[in-house]
Amino acid sequence: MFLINCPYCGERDQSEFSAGGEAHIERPKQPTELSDDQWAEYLFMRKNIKGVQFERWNHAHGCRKWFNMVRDTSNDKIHAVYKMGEKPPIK
Amino acid sequence: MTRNLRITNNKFIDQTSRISFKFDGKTLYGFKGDTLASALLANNIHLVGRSFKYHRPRGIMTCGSEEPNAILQVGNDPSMTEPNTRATEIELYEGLVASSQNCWPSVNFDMGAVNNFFSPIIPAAFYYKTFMWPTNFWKLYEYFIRKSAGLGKSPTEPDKDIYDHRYLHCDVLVVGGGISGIMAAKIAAKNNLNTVLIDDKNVLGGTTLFQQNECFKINNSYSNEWIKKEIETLNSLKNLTIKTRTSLAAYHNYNYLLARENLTDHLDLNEKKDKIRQRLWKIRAKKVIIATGAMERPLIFNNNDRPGIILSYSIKKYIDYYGVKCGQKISLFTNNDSAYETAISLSNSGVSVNSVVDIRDKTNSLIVNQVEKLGIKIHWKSTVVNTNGYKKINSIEIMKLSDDGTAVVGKKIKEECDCLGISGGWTPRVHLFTQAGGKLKFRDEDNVFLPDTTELDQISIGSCNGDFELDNVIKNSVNLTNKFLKINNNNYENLEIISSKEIEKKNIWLLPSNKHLGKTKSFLDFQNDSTANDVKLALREGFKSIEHVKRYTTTGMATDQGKLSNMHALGIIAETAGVKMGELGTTTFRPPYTPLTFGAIVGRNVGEFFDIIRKTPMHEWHIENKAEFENVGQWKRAWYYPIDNENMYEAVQRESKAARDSAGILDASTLGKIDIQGSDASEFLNRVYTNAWSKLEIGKCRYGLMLNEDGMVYDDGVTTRLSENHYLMTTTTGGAANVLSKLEDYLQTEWPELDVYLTSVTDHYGTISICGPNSKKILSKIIPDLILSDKDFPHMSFKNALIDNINCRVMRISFTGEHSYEINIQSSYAKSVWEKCFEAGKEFNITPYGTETMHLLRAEKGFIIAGQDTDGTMTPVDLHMDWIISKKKYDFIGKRSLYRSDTIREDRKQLVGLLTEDPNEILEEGAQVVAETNKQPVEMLGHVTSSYFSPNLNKSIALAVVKNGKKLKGQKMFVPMKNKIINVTVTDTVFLDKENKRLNA
Amino acid sequence: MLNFNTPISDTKEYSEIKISEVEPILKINLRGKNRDFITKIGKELSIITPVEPNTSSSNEKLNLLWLSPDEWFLYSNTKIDVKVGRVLEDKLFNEISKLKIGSVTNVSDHWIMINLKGAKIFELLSAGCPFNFNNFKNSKGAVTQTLINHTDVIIHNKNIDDLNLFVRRSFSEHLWSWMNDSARFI
Amino acid sequence: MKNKYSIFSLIKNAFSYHENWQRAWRDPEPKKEYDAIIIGGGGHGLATAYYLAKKHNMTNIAVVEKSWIGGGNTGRNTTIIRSNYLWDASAGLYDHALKIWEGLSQELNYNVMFSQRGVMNLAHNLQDVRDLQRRTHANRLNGIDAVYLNTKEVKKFCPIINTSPNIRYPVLGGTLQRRAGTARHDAVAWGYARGADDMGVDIIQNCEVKGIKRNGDSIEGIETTKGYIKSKKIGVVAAGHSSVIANMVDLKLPLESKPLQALVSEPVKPIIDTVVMSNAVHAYVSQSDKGELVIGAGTDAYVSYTQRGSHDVVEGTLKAILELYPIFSRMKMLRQWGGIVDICPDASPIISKTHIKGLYFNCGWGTGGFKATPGSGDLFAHTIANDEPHKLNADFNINRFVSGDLVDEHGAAAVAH
Repeated sequence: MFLINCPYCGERDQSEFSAGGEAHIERPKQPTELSDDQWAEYLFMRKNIKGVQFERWNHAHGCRKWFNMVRDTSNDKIHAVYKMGEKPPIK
Repeated sequence: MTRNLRITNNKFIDQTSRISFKFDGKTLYGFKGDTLASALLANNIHLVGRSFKYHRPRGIMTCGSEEPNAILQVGNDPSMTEPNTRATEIELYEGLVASSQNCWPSVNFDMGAVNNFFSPIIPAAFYYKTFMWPTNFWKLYEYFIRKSAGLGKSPTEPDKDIYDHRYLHCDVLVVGGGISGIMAAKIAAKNNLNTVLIDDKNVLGGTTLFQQNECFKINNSYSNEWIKKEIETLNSLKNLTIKTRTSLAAYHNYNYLLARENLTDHLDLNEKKDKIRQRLWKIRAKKVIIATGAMERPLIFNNNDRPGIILSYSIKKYIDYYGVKCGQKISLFTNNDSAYETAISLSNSGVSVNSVVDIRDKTNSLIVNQVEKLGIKIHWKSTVVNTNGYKKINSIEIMKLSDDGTAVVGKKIKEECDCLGISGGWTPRVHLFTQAGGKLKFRDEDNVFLPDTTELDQISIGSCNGDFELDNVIKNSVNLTNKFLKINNNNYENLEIISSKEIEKKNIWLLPSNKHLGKTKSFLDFQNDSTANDVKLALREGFKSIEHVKRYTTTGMATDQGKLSNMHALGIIAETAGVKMGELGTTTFRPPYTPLTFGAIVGRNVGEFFDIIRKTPMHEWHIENKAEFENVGQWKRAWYYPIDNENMYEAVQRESKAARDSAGILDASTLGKIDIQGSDASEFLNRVYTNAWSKLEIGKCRYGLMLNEDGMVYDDGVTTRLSENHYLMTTTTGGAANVLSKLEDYLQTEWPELDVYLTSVTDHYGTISICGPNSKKILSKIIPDLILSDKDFPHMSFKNALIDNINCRVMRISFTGEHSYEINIQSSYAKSVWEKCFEAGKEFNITPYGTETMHLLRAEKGFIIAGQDTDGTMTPVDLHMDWIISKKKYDFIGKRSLYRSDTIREDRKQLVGLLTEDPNEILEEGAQVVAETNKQPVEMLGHVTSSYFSPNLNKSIALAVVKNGKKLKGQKMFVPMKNKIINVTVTDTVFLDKENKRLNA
Repeated sequence: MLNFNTPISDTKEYSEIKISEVEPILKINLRGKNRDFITKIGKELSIITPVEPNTSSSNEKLNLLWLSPDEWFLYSNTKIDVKVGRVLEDKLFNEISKLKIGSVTNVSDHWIMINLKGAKIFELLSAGCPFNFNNFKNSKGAVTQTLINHTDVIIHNKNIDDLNLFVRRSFSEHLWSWMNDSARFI
Repeated sequence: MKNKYSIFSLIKNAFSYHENWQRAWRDPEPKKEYDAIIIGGGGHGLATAYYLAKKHNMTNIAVVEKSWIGGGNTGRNTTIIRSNYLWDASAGLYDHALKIWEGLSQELNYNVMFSQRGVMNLAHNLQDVRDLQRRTHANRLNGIDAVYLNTKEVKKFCPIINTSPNIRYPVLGGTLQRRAGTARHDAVAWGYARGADDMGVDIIQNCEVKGIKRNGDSIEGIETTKGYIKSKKIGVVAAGHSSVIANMVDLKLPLESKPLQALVSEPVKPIIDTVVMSNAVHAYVSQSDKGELVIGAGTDAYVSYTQRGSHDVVEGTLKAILELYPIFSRMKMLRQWGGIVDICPDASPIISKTHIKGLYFNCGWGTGGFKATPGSGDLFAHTIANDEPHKLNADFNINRFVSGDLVDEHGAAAVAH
């Protein structure tokens, strides 16, 4: 069970959170202008990185805020958390 | 009781309180403080089980959780019996009943032992090479294999015991209450750290507790006396919590640990009742100190598995702690100094030690000299090449080792004995360290894997960190703890320690014998019966990876999870393959450290607490009125209300008819309700629903369909505009939580510019739906001041109202096609209003209906239920709901997906109605629809999603999704059942009141 | 008159634990993002809006709990007459929601309030709650939202060994029986 | 040719103390070039190599495995085999596999212990009932032996299930496929490896792929820890690590790799002789020949390559087990572990060409790949050999995520199996 530092509420048990997949995949502003391929890229295609990944989490059973997390998927180590709209603190 | 096996001057066992217990049907006696194993040994019982494969007689071999042989069935009540329990871990209690496993008819005469005779043709993994002929006979072979496999027996009735969970947060968790753990816990607690110390035994102190030997002294006291004083001082530390009988089961990432506390297993049978049996502690520790000690290794030589062959240090514990002699004429066989401690203890207790067989060249350590002084014979540079005795060892055969240790030389000496203590050195218990992801390093000098690097805030101290000698254990434990906790003041300065030093080290993983290797049986994994030869066979056949060898030979996969066998297996692999052990690595240690009952893992989440039960404000009323309930998510919803002896069909027919003939009433409180406020509320709805919202007038309601981004229908419901910037959205019962979190997600991440706030009010309101031609009259009785004319209060509109001065919202919306109203009122008053509706509706025979009738009524009107008529593959177009897709809106969730090459196909599966040729024939939901009957295999065009007998139309009706369904209207199709084919006609989805006249009736 | 019904309306006592449902009090959910909103609430309620996470502020009548950076939970200390409550709710709604600076939603019946008193209440909670109460315990006014036995709750530390716990109404009976069952073993 | 395994060969070898057994497979160094390379030495990869050699005469091929063969999901799954899938495409694929399973031990001369003890899926709510009935009807019309059982029949088939109407989610019915069952996972990998090796396939262990060399839109070879190996055709069967390989050629796949956990109890005498799966209460259980209860837990919701999952998932699973089998409360968990499963959005696999010539992917099996092993290998071999899918895997192409023509098996796969 991870110990996740919610950027709003502080350290909490993983059971209070839900995972939301890869971060920084912005919903296209003009979906109708995309090809089927481009739309599929947004909808389904994922980097699924082994290593440092940027991803979305929600403090679902706490403040209900979404935030971003930098986590190494090869050892589950959380390097940083940051609020939605903020720039990642790590490259 | 065999008196002479028990010594009397023992401090740990209360020899005044005698306990009776049963083993294999025989009543025996032990004392308070005994384990089942020590009590059995005191009764001179060694043979307690049969091995897994060859059914060889096996005896108690250890005194702890690594015991491979003495695993017993405890208890004979079918609900309370427990298989595979280690005799070495069970504290004796009055009324204990235990029996041997895996033997028939008895452990003394076991028919399965015939396998031992066949052992030459059943080497490791033989089963992959045979049982393939005749082709279909595997089932039969397997039947017998299964019967002979397995160990104990599962209970056959539900457990009566209670289990529990507790979360615990601490600064420092110390695992292991031996000398290192005690010192570490004391340092931590004294320095104001919130500290927890756990140990799996019933007392703290570890092996030091019974180490009374001239060679091991601290500040001029015996080490056992010193540790006793230390333990006493712990009790006064206010920051320290001590948990004994608590075994660390799993060490997960982020210093999340699970520990099982045994609360009643040691109590007398009649004291166990109504107490929590085991508690699982879920511990979150800032820092973890592992002080789990080391395990003694066996030695691997021919016939090393006979009853009476016991690890040397266990013999010491049995004599020094339990006061039990494992034998009267004991021989010892070792490759290190620790067996000499045993020799001294035995000798001090008056047990004669035949000799010590030591594979090393003569050595002169303090403790060896002491043994020599006692006049005990030592066979230097020698090995045991064989043992004799079928059910109990009676002699050993000793030979000299060659200089390189690979062969034996000279004459064989036979030595009679009734017990052989063996010691192959020590293995640090690094299991927890590696469970937590720590990496190990190998120390060549004494062949041990030691903790190296870790990502977590943890250290290992004491012998689990490779310190085996008293002075090193103390000094290094203190230093490491201080450094780890960043503490400067040393609490253990100037200790004067006497500790015997081991000078000579030597190790041979597989000891040579005078026989051909193929003729010997040198066991590695005692429980699974895998031998050194098995490992060598695996290597010969190309199984090179240690994981392959483990799986091929099953070494290390028994209930002790290889605690005793792993190191030797690795050693033999490395030796045979010519690789260094450090490069070979180890197999993965997986949780739990010792087997953990399902009960403890689940805690009290059983029975009524298996899952949350959600209830509506009217729940009690439904119960009083004999409703049957349906589970919808976690909700209990009234399903139907049988009267007298009605079955579901009859009740639903009656309810459906009443709702259309006069008035029906439904508890709709479970629908999700989301309060939406903010200046961009309309724009927000435009984006989440397929249809347009900006022009919805205040006071009006609108049906909305919500899609996933993949264009498939996700949820639906009616949303009401309460004021300019204020809406109330309803969702499906099952979708409520997901819809709210999805909407929050879009607001927070994709559209943060929108000024919109969402608040769940699902539980705030009770929702009462009244439908039917008399619903208006009933409502007017409840809220007389409300003008209910179609002009003032038309379909799809809402009014604020007061019922007895309590605010409520009345929506005129309909899911049945009838004239109907939905009253939303604060939950505290909902039951009262519900009852008022009955009073008012009495004259109209108002009939409560449940979810089943609701489903039937809406099906008559062709309204879909998301999740039943859709399955995540249906677009609104597929549902004939093109009308709800705004053509003007630039975008909404899922819009783009509706224009992909597959979603614009015109022959997709589409929602249709089906009528059976025989109006009394009700289709089965889930039945498939086909166009042809004489083809095999036949193309399945779709399936029935909803099907009922409609009492209002007096015929069976069904909804289905069918390929190209829109174009098939009027066509004959077939629904093939197991025994017959049902003829159907494709129709429109609306069966009743196509003109919607009833809405305003 | 309509009858008032709550799912629990009971008090139970165990060794050093007393649990009881407290009813009926006013509860309002407040949401807003900007300064205007924060100062407005403070003014309307004569209470300081807590902006520090996991905290609350209280006056004689009301408690205002931080739930998230844009969400607060208001509840009254005592039973408030329906009419008086409505006046307060309307006032807030008119001053906040109508003026487009946030939202005001009555959630009085969405939540059930359970009061826990006694020296062992945190042991009771720890039987099903992963939250670390070590510091929370000692800080008066602390607030947390977490899970107890898989159920969402808001916990407000009123005083030493005295806290108010809010659980959604439809879940409340289940949590109540779980708490009673757990309390037997504390 | 390898020596045949049988009871006679066991007796014969007993006389020489089993010292003369042949190696099950060689341990070759990689050649400079192969006609095809399979990345991933799990069951699917080894089966692919086996069928390439056996049915398509491609024997100059290699399987490269970064660790030891069969050590990934092959050796970590709960070995359930069934074919009672909803959609025609899935039913076709899995039943193709099931038919091969039925003769696999003899075909490979390696006892994979395929045990047709039946798989039962339980329904706990009305929608479950509808879904399972729908599946049963579809199965019947597809020629798959599934029957629907009412609660009484469920109890009769597996008497230890708690079918009381008073439990939280009572058993309302179930489906049973009798031809379904379990097999010995390690033996499948080893049997295929031995068979493939016998036909000349090089199985190269401890050989990690570090890069893929391509020339424009064609594949040229792979960089490995054992050097560069040339090949014009590369089949990737790397399960949880599929995306890692795909990223080497800048290919994004519709996959997420998530932890899936499983556990076994201590062994006991036979107590449950079928496989029971439950969607709604999220538990499935069978008993191995050794006597251990084999219990599958669910996946976690986040991407992880650690082969570890969260404890809550294990707790949730055992909670469900005790709800359905309260007699197991005193049974003990002996061992738990995790695997990395690559999951497609529609819970169906990909067996497909890619836009890069000579690069093929077999992935996305999620929680249910083991059962497909022989069929998957056979069809993937066909796809690689002919550069064209077989009709049974045509629907499982990558392009379906663009067109929207998904094979949505969430109903069947909502519970990990």
